[in-house]
Amino acid sequence: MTEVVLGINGISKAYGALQANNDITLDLRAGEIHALIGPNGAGKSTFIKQVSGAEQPDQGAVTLLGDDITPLGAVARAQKGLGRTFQISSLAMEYTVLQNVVLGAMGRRGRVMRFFAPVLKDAALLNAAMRALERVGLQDVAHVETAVLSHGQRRQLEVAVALTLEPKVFLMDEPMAGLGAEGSQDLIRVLDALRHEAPILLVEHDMDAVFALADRISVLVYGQIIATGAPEDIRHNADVRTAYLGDDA
Amino acid sequence: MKLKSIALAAAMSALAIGAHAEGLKVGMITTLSGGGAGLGIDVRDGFMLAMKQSGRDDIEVVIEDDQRKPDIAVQLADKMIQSEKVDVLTGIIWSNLAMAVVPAATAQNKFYLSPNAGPSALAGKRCHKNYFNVAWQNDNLHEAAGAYAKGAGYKNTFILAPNYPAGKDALTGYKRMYGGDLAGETYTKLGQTDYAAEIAQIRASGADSVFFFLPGGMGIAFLKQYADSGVDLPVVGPAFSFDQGILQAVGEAALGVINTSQWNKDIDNAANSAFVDSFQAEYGRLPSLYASQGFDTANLLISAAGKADVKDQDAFRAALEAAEFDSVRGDFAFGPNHHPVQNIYVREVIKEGDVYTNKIVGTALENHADAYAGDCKM
Amino acid sequence: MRRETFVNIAALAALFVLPVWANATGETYWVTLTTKVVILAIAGVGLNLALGLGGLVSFGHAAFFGVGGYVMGILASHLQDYVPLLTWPFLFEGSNQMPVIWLVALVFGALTALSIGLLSLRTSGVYFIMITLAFGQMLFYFAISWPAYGGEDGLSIYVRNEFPGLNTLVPIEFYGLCLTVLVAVLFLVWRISLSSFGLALGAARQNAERLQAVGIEPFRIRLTAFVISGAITALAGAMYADLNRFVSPNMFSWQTSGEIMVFVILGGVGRLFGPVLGAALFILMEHILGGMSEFWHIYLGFVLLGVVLFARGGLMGLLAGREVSHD
Amino acid sequence: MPTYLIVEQLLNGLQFGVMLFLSAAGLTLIFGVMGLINLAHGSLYMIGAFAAAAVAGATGSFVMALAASLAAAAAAGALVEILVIRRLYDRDHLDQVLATFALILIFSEGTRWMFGSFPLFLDVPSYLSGPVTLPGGIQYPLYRLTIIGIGLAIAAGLFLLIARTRIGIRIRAGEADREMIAALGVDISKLYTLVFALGAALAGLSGALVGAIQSVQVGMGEPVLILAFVVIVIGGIGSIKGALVGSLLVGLTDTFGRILLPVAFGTFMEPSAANSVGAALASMSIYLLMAVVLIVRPTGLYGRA
Repeated sequence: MTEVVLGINGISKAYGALQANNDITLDLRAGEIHALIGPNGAGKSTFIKQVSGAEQPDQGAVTLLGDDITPLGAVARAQKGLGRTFQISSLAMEYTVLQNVVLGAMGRRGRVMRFFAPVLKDAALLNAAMRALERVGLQDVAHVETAVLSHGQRRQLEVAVALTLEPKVFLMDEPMAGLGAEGSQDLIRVLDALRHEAPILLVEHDMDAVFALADRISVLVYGQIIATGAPEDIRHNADVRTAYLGDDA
Repeated sequence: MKLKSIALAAAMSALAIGAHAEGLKVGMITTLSGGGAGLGIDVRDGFMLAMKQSGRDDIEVVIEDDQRKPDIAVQLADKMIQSEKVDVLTGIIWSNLAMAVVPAATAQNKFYLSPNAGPSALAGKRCHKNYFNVAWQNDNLHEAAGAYAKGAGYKNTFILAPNYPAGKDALTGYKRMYGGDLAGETYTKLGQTDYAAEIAQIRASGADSVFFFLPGGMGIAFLKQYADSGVDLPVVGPAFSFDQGILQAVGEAALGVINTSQWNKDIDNAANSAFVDSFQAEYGRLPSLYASQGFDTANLLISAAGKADVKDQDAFRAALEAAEFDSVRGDFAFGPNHHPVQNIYVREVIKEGDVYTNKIVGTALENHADAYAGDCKM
Repeated sequence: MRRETFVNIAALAALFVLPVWANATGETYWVTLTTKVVILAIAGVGLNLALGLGGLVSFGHAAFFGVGGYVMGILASHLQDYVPLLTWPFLFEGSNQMPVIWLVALVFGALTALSIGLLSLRTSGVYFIMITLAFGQMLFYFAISWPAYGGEDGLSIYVRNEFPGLNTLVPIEFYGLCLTVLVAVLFLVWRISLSSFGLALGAARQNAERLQAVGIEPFRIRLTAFVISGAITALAGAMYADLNRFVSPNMFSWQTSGEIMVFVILGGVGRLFGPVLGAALFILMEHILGGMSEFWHIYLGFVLLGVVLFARGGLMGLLAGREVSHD
Repeated sequence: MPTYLIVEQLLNGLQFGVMLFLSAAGLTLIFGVMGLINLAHGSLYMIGAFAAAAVAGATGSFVMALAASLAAAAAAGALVEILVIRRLYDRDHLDQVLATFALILIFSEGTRWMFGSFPLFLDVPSYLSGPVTLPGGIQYPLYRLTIIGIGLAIAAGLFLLIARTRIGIRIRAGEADREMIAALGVDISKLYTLVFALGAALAGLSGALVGAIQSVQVGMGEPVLILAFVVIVIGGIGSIKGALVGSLLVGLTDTFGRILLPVAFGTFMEPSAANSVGAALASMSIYLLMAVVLIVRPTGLYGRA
């Protein structure tokens, strides 16, 4: 059995009377893409917040490479090697594409408190940034202002920034959201290659992408995991079909 | 770009008679905009009235607005000294602005005649041979209030003032002459407008009288609220809260209140009645204390300019020291620290027709000099 | 050349040439007036680092301006009155040397900003605007009622402090010194804006969540920017006090905070030379409109209103167009 | 300190708080609905006071004066909203601060231009002047009791307006989602003008009510503005309930700070110095209160994140 990189052990979160996440347990192992799917309102956003460190679970624990990271906030988790992308592109819109990725490279290397040297003349940072851009195919728009990028390019830039962090695990929140068929195919190729660098916990709506990429799939419904398994198993799981896919099976 | 450059007549008279025909340039820095502009406008109007009456065409006055900001006042002083090349500065209303401007002006060998502010430092340790105060030292009117309270037999006064240097000077000045017990001593926030808590303390303190120094809107608010509270202890204060300009805003609440002043419009002398009449004729309102001070300041300057050339500093200074002009206050003389030695009167607020004003009911201090003259080494 | 660079160079050239010309023609007052512009521009450049780059709308920068002013006032007055400032742990008699005063002002400005920032940066938006205002007001009332250094009367110094090798009493020499400091501060802020820290600070303004996701704590970045900004503004405060040879609680007032903010907005938020243009325009308007009418604040009000409503991006926006990102 | 004095000071604190609430309510309403920081709120307060003083001087009627204050401030508010403010809703707070700062300059000097530099007279009407004796033998000015009454009535009225009326529903809907309410066919710009005029009228009324026992002069609005900001920031911006609680807290803190701090320092300092230091701290007390509240609750007592 391969090593568990990211472990989610029985986390629960309630907002008042609403039990958004209820005793969720799943893990992410080296080299795999583990997808989390579920209908709207199933509690995926809440789940992401607890894994990324934006919110603390009421119960349960999150571990990274065996270390308990539950008490850590988003910044500390990022520093420990959690690389996340956002559902709605969360970029510095006034910056160029290059500046956005350099920001990631800077964070990765802890080269933040430097006040005098122009950051865009730092060869190490620039190289790392350009490498990330090349991987997602954005090298040609490196000097373009982010605000003028197309939606698809922004999604790619999200992934590129996460790449510069050289994380131990990727947490991707609907990276395919809003992409057309062609854009999705490009990004699927990128992610497919990525799993060998670091495993990906993929929260995704796009079923084609999920079934094309995932090694395992977990299904979240009403705050609970109702099934975990290989894509083929999930595809034929009766509970999933009833509860999630809405089939009349 | 000056606000008003008033050459009182054509400058052709430069060839006029005598050694002092060089011309004299006066820079007036005073508060003409924002809160407190009323005081500056009165000083300016009183000053310019005297200038007009003198008919002297060799004295030029440059007027600028300090917005009641000390830094602006300093910069205007720099401008007047550097660009306008004035010989004499005057006009400042507020002590804190005077503290900013006067040392700088005198250090650059200019004369400064104060028409209103008289901070203790400038009367004592930091006095200067070129600095003349034509109004009063800050403590004077408060000392007079203390002397009045003593004479009136008050034994247990409640005193209050804002928590800033002039406020502390006021209470110190009052205590210097008063000598009785204090039922309470309270410092309020500068700019405070609600005095309910202090009035409750006064009511509970068992005081037999109240002394307060709250200039401007603070005094208006205090008096109205005090009158409305039902506390009916006698109130004493310096003239500043009972001046012509703000008395109408206080209204009935001020009636009968005792206050101390070195001037009132009913002081019986020819200069004063002429001043009161001509000021009313010129500006359509009764002159205030500040207008009288502006008027006196100008007349002092004119008297000195008649005797000596300002370029001859020693002679001009001696002419100022002599103070040979008809003050609207009656007798006027300078003490050794160039601050006035003068009578300070007790006034009562009365109503004349529809207008609230003051009448003199007694003299609190005669030929009074200030307490700091001893510290002054010129 | 980019238009903004061209405007910057023109502004700098004007600051070099005009006062020298005024001095040569005997219009010394214009030298003093330009000195005021330069010093207030330094305060604005300080605020612009927090406000423009970092998006921290501080309505309390008068706190730092005032601290700088009082550092000058206290150090110089102790020396002037022969009352040692410190007798323990070492004897310190105060100072009339600008480099010493400036250093102390920088340190105390930074410390003040650190303590205010630690508390107020926990809030954001309107709350941040208001809490910084509250801290400014606290210092204002403290300065008014603290008797040791003059309270509301303030402190005045007989002679302008000294700078080695210069006669600071000569307006043009003092001006040259101030201009040098402005240029140095502009250079520093320019480099900061290009540095790693500057990149992170701009990101903190645009998208704090993004910054967190790359493992950088926005609070730390903002606090650091606030401290540098406070220190620069305090330096300007010390110089302003020296220009007037006087310091008063007025430097702490909320109107002062408002004016520093006006310089930044008038000139162009986040633009390197914005505060320089803003301060120059403001002082010029004060001077010209003030000469036209007692009620000149009305005109000033209309001009400011016009800038906000119709000239977004301030004067720099008008002259050089919208800021374009580049790298 | 005797009990009756404590009770009287409690009343004073309450009364000061209610006065603050009157000026803060409009400010918080405007922020809550339109998300606008209005520094010119103090100017509307001043306009109300000046209108009241002018009308009281001409007619001698205090009721007419109050009506004039409402009308003048509401009219000024509506005018300013239409000409200036509505261009600022989509702007960031920085633009709003600068534009309304400019409005302060225009209003203040404009008022001075119209009414002159001296304070105006406005007094408590004879039927409300003088003290009444309360149970327990406390003498308390009738006018101040009236202010407490009016303030509490306005607070109740605002709660009802927002909770029960159609306009209130629209206001709440507007706070929640501007596009939604526009989609429902409500004329959002009319609603905003209305809310702004309402906030302005409240400010004007409080200026007139307070002006009668303070002083009606140019610049009277700015200290009140700063206090009103302290109040709504403590209470949570946009919350009427927060404004009420915040103003009472500020009123009580300020009143008792002024009385108790000098006494407290008097226990170990000589009286004159204790008074001075106590007063210094008292003048900072409400800002300290605000800082503490924000440090514990960064969005105020009843604020939303």
